[in-house]
Amino acid sequence: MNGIHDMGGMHNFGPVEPEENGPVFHEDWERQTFGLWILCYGAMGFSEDESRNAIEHTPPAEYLWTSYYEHVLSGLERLGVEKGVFTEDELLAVQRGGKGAPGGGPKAGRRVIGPEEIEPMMREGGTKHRPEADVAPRFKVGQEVLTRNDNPETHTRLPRYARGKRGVIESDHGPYVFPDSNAMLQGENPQRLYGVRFSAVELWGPDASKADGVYLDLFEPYLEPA
Amino acid sequence: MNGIHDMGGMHNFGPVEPEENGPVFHEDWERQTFGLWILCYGAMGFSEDESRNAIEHTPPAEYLWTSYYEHVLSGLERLGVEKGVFTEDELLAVQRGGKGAPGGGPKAGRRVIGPEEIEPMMREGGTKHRPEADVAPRFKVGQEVLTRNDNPETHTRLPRYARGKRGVIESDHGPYVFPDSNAMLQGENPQRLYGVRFSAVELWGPDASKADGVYLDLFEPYLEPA
Amino acid sequence: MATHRSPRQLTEPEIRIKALEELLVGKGLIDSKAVDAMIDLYENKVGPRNGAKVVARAWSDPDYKAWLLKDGSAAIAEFGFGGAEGENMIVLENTEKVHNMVVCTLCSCYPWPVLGLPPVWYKDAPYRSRAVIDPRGVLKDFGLELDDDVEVRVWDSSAEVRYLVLPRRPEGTGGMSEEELAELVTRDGMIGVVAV
Amino acid sequence: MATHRSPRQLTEPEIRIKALEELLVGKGLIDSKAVDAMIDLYENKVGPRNGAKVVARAWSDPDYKAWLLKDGSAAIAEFGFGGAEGENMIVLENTEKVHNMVVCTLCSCYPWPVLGLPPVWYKDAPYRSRAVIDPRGVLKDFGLELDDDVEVRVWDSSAEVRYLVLPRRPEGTGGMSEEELAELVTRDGMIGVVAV
Repeated sequence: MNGIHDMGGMHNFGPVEPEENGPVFHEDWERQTFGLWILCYGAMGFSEDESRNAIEHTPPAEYLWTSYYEHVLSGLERLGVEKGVFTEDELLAVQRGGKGAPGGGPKAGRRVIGPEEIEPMMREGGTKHRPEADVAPRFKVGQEVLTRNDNPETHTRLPRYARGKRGVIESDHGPYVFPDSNAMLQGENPQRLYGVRFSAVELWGPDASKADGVYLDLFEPYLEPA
Repeated sequence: MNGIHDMGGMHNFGPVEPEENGPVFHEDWERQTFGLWILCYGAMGFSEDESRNAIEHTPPAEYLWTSYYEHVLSGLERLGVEKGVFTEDELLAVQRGGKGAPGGGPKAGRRVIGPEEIEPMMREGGTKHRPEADVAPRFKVGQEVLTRNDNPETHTRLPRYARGKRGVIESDHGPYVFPDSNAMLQGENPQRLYGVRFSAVELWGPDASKADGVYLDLFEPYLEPA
Repeated sequence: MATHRSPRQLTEPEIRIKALEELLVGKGLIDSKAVDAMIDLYENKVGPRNGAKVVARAWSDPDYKAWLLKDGSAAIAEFGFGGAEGENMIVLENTEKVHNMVVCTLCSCYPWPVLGLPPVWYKDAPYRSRAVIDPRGVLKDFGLELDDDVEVRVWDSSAEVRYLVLPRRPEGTGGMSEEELAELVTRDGMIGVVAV
Repeated sequence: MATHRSPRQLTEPEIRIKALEELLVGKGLIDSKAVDAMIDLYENKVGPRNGAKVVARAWSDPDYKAWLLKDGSAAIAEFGFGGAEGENMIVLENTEKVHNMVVCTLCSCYPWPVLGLPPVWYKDAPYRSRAVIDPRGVLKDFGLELDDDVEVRVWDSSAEVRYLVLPRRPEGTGGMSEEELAELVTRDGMIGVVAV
């Protein structure tokens, strides 16, 4: 999706405001949103790709007007409804001080994660590397490639600024879960992931610094031989 | 400027909401904003290119959150300060019910346009065509061209979606005032303006309709031979 | 810290425009009556009825149509229409095989002398973002479905040329006068988002 | 009509998160104590002090540094750091001639096990939009000016690999212990927006 989240290369957002020793959370609701969010992966039953996709669907004006954890809230509300965990009316009712219906959603029978499980669960993580997947590389390190100029309305991890651009394969990370499929519930569909270097001049034109480059990790379906 | 105004090709803004017989203005303040805006060209002394540039500098979140005539308001407030017609403090004071200082700005001595002048003035208009400018065309109708992939932080009329793309010259409109220069107060610097056709496939990839095309009027400095 | 990300509070536009006008009038730069005259011109005098007359003439008079397609500005000036935001006009003919539609993705350029001021949707993000990447989807929003073999031409009016679409003349209008035909012509038809 | 363009009124986030948690707890899907444990883990236990230890070791031990640059995930796991959002780590060495900085333009991917959760600016539009098109301008915002002949490498972490920058060891730290060195290492240095 060519959404507002895909903001690499845009101007006029103002200067970066460094904050060297800020707290991890600035508001209590941010703290709560973070904690609940991560647990919702299991409780609602969605993947990271689905989570990103939901967050990206925050309406563009709202995306720019609100802060990061509000995007997360927006994503969680969207996923809860999509996954059948609750209805929008139910959520609104609870916001207004009412009660939600008991049960609901495909994960209602799932075992609830307890506090003592958190640290081991997060230290374990869940890699999306799929070294066992049988996908031979189409490209090799040092090869020139051209990124495709696709413009899917669905989730993708090829930013607009890097489409239709010439780069060089710098590394082959092996097979990884393909977000474009996984976010759409079309399976993991592992694809080879490559580190690709683009010169700043290729991305931004002749006025860019000759010395500089941008590196992106790109899935094989994003690439063509140059 | 790769600003939020450059929104061609973005997704997720929702459906178009047709309004077949809506009024020209929906609110009184819109009406007033339109009328004042057009008179400000003369009263503050700015060009259409400067006006567009000022409107584009509306902060991105505000640009999406507010409506068209609020962008215009934002542009007028910015230009009034930039042109030295009033100060920001003065404007804020008047918004709070105070009074502005008399006079001010480079155009203070200018003749004020009266109501009877409006219709002839607007019927006259002001073309930016400069047929007398001595700029020989670099390209000819039927020729393939490649748009440049420049990313200026300043005003330009080459949208991002049409950069680094291959098109065909369909028409030569002759020399026109070059907005990239004029908006920056660097003079009219007339440049040849061409109508250029791009296939939808070239712009949006192989999934686009094979039959369709997008036409843009592009200034010669935006183009290179293909 | 909590608020550093919050957007700046915007003053109501009613207050902003009132202050701006008061300030400029106070400085002797603006005559309020001229503001009213400007509004009146574009609210009550200049509008899509102008374009409709041009289209009806083109439907009725083959010579005029040929002239209109060859030199839009001159043929339109025949009616006394011209000037601001329409100094350099090109007219695009819709046919059985070609459908034209006009957008301005960067702002909202629009041919004022023949269509007046643009409708809200023309200035808004949904139309400006989608018209170039999904013109057939936008046309569906307006209720128009085109066959795959019709060529859609989207005109992104990115410079100072302004475009008017000459819609196809509806079937069964053979006996109509120019005035009657003009009644059939809609603003949206001349932007190219509907058929007439 | 007047309001059809107005943005939808957003409920306060305090109310939204409270309702969401209440709803999910009520449905028996979430244990509130687990939410607290999750917050505690990333607010108090996992943070940039982890990454600082890794960097200090690399500064002190050439063999460890070689391993870290060759197999980031394994060398970092030596400290017991790993897991969510850091399963697949690559460490980027800053040198006299190469400066690395990390961004995620599409969301805000960040190596949690070594740096904790990202700072506000890392998730915000100014950094995400400018880091790839104007990295030197962004570095100036952070107070770092690089010579023209230093190669700036911007890593847009667009997939599941996470990046940690190994800053240059400051001058005059020859006699320092690993623990003392770790004190010098900043979060921003490991994102690559400042020198250490």
